[in-house]
Amino acid sequence: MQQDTPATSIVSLRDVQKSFGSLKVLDGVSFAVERGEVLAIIGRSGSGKSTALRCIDRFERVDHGEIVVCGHRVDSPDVDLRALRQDVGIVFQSYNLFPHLTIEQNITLAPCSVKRMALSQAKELARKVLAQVGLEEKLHAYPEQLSGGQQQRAAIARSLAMQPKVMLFDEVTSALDPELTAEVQRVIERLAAEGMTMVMVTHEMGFAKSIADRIVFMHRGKVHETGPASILTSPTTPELAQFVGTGDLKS
Amino acid sequence: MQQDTPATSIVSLRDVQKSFGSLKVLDGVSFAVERGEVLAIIGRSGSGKSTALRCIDRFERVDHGEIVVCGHRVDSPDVDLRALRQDVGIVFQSYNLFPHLTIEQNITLAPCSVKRMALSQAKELARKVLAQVGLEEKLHAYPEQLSGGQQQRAAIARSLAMQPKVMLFDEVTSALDPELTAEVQRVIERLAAEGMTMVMVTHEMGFAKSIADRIVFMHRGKVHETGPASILTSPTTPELAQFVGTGDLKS
Amino acid sequence: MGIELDFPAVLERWPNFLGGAILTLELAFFATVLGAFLGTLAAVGRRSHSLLIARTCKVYVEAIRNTPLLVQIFLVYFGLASIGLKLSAFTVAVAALTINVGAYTAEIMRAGFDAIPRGQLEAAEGLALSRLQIYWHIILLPAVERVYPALTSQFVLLMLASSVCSQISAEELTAVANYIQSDTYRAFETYIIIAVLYIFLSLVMRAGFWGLGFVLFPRRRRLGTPL
Amino acid sequence: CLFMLTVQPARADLLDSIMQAKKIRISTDLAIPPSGMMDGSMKATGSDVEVAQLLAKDWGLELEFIQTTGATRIPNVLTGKADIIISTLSVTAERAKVIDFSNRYATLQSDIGCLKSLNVKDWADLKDKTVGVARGTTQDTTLSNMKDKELKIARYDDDATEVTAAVSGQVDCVGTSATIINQIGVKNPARIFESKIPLATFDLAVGLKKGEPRLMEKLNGWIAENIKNGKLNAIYKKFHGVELPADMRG
Amino acid sequence: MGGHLNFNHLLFLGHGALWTIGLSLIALGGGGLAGFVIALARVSPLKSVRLLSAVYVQLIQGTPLLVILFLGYFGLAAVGFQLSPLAAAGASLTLYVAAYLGEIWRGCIESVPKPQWEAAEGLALSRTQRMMKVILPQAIRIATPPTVGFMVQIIKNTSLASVVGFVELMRSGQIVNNSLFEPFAIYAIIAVVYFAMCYPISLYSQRLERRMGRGKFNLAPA
Ligand SMILES: Nc1ncnc2c1ncn2[C@@H]1O[C@H](COP(=O)(O)OP(=O)(O)OP(=O)(O)O)[C@@H](O)[C@H]1O
Ligand SMILES: Nc1ncnc2c1ncn2[C@@H]1O[C@H](COP(=O)(O)OP(=O)(O)OP(=O)(O)O)[C@@H](O)[C@H]1O
Ligand SMILES: [Mg+2]
Ligand SMILES: [Mg+2]
Repeated sequence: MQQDTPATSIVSLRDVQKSFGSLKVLDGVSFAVERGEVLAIIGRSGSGKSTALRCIDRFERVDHGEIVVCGHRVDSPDVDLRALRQDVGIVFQSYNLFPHLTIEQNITLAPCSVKRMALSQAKELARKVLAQVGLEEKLHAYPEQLSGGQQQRAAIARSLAMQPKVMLFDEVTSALDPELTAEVQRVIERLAAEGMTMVMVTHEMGFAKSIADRIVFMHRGKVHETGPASILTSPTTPELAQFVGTGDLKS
Repeated sequence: MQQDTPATSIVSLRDVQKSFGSLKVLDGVSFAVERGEVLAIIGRSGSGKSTALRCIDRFERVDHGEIVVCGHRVDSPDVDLRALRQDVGIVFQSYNLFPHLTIEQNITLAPCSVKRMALSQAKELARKVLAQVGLEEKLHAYPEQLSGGQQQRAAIARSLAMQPKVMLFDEVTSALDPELTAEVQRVIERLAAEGMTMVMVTHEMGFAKSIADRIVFMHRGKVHETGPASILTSPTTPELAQFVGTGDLKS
Repeated sequence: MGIELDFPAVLERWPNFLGGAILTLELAFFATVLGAFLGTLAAVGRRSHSLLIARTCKVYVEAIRNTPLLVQIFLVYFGLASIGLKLSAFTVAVAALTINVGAYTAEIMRAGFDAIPRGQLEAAEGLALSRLQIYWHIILLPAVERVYPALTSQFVLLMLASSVCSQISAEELTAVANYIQSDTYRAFETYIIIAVLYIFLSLVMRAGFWGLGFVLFPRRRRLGTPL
Repeated sequence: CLFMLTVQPARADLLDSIMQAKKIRISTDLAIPPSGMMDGSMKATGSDVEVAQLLAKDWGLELEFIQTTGATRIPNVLTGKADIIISTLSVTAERAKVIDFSNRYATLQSDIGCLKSLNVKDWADLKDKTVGVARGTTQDTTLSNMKDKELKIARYDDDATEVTAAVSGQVDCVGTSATIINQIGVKNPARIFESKIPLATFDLAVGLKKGEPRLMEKLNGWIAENIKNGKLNAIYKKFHGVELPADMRG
Repeated sequence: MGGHLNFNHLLFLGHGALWTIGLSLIALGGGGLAGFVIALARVSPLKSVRLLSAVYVQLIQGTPLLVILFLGYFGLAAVGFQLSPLAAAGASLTLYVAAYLGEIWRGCIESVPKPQWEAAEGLALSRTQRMMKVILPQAIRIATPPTVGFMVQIIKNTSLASVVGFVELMRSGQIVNNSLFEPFAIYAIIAVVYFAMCYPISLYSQRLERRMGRGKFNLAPA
């Protein structure tokens, strides 16, 4: 277990604890993400990966510990939530596009409402971010008219439109079949290449290996092992060894 | 593309066509299943696998072509539906146990109502089929008290209780996590070993490979390639190659 | 000699029937618009973080839903007069109907709100939208679309129920019918005619709501699928 | 007329069946004081109630009140659910097309009554004032036909609601019987009403289904007799506080 | 005419309340049975039956109960069927309640997930068996909360039976008011009595809904 939270981090967690009722889900989690870094969180189901990610964007309140994101003290009760969320983009497994709005409206909604951007400018932006995820032609489609992979890419575009400083992804490909998964992964790879800071929870070991600068392996609410992507091939703890072993078995 | 529908088949489709509105979902599908054979249908999402399976049990009516199942002319408008369905057992992805009945009641319902079996005899039968799927102890549980894998096994037991001549499975494991998937697969393997005739739609290539006597690869509503399980490792069409190739990428 | 049904003798009063039908529609229209507004507010109020607001809204909804409309109308009409507030029968009728249908709307809208998946709200929060913006952009329209059939039926029922406004001198369809039938003593003819008129009015309202839905839900118009 | 439908249930002479049953069913609205109402112990009382009781006693019949509302008084006798109506029916030519009326057994003096403090002397003073009436009554019809007077009329379902409106202050003028106008002040001493303009005098009669000449004849005989012996006048005076016109006092 | 609110008045109101309860029970009993038939007809495999029942529902739901009661009582008498007020009110309320309950229950039947129908079909159960053994038992669970909720509407709507001569709670209140002229006090009492009858039922239905974990709402003929 390492603890590295230098002052230059864009996201840093220090000794974060969180319980649901009597269940301790996060039990002293610490890690940090540098600007431009891609961090992958892996671990068994129920190990607290999603909870850790949700704490970063304050969808859950922590019981103890310190979280600083782009200068916002997320653990403090009076953090400015809306300012925080302008700096952080989050994408969930279940897309959560707004079904009653077209893709364009999905994307322009937040820039217009939150940043008071002019509609024409927002539409321009929508075109740009959709191009980034390769979906220009779906501007006027409704979410249900898209395949799962397209919906997920649109959801990423929607987050991008707020020009966040850091993006959080929670198993964004696990509802997709292999072909669509590849689509979405290509988009994320491109973002990484463009220098976006990202934290992603993922089950796809191959993807984590190929894209992450650093891996955080969670086990029973703790950061059990952390290091560069190479730890996946040469794990130092038996738990990680078993985990990646299981991962191999699955395929 | 091969067309083999010998007279001894227990299930045979010949040039089956089916459209939903303007969408042609099955475009001249032909294949046959021998007694005791295990056939796996694979193919991309939307290629018509489920529709083909549902046509066999007459949940969909075909537009054109001939389907004969255990001697029933399924394509004819006046096929005896209830007789057909006594010969065919079908299990869906979403278990579909009746939530208001215990597992035992779920199983005895059809034998008692349809075959007029005595209740005591049906209960004996329920015990037997539950043992076959390894769930004896859950006789008096309600479906919601079981895990997904157990529910799926109970659903298989329910079908078995009607002593069908052929069983149809539609992606029965795809709602399950790997551990539960293995459970259900073991049950199906045992059925295969006992000589049950089966048609299964599946996404699990490894499973198809290990259990199927023959593979049908569907592509755009057509049987694109068919042959023994070995075609999965040495496909002859580029589409199948790409399909199993993508599958490999996933792992 | 039995009963003679002489429809022409009653039908010659068609201008009165027409006037009554129009007033009924006007009552229904204003109460629908205002009630939809009030009910939505109450539904939002019931989800408020402030216990006081949430409780108040709940008491309002329960008090109204568990007492008859006629009693409510009397209490408003005579109650207001007792404290010296003299409003026209039409105003009082609209107010009472609004209060009544508002409670039912609140209950329906609450169900609609509850049907919005949590993920939608989290996605909206993640985009830094404010609470009000989330209600307005994310919750309201899908919620309304989901419960639209129930809302439609509720407002049609309101139109039918508006007949009790005759009691406080609003000259709607039932009032006109009562007037005509006591003037002519031809009760059967009159009641049959208003039955037909009410059925017609309810069809008109349903058509109206159908048309409104067409405007409100562009996604459904284009794709034809419910949410 | 082309749209005229006739439905004819088989039936015998009404008078015979009443006498045979030894029971008369009289349709009376018990929510229009002082003609039909409930007293403090919730027993039916009122001028119409006593007239009905007198009739039943004189004819040696058991009396059954058929509870009715203003709207169902007439359908009750048309469909044979009641034998006759004694329920402040005023006679008009229009109504006589549907049911038969006996000779009058009482009259009803109607006035425009207003808040005492209100300065109303003639019709012109009523402009811009709202006059409350019971819907469909002869007062209502009379006022509604005075198109030239530019009246504002508020119609309530019955006299009682109209009085309630006057008592509670929703209206300051009413068009109804003098008796009721005086009652308003009794209910709310802060709002004393008095008769300001005489409206009309209506004849009240017993209503019965058309085509019953024998019953009609017997009713008229009974009415004549009880006018002569002064009983009807006594009942009227008891509840309305005034006497019937001179020729009906016996 | 006159006097003050006394015990007799309250007794009279109580008597009216009893009639309200009695009429409600009749309406629920008759309407429940007929509504069941309507619900089945609405999901019948025969198009003509579906259509006919849909027309019935539309007609009844488009007509005020007052008019139905009037035509049921006097209209039937006019064509030669003499019904007692109780029979007429019972019949009219039954017709009325059946249309609403039938619609509510149809919704419940249809909300049993489609795969359940298919699973039952796949087990070779006949249509009747599917309905009786698989669909209805599940639909009844879904239907209980809205049905209980609808009872509140029935209780309130029986007030219209005064048109056929019933002195139920609302009418008895009017009669008392017409001899006392204290509308505010009397209608407040009436409101409280109705509330006392209805609220426990509302509460119970809400509890049922919560137990079933769904935010159902009941349609209310106001
Ligand atoms: N809102 C909640 N209330 C109660 N328990 C919760 C809640 N959210 C999560 N949990 C529990 O916390 C534990 C960790 O959940 P979490 O979602 O963080 O796991 P995870 O690592 O993301 O797993 P998965 O890979 O299955 O998504 C689980 O046991 C879960 O049941
Ligand atoms: N009832 C229906 N009405 C209209 N279209 C349908 C219907 N059922 C299936 N389809 C369409 O038919 C096509 C084939 O569907 P089918 O379910 O057979 O595919 P599949 O091969 O089973 O795919 P998957 O692997 O996703 O289950 C799809 O495009 C689907 O949208
Ligand atoms: Mg998770
Ligand atoms: Mg499928």
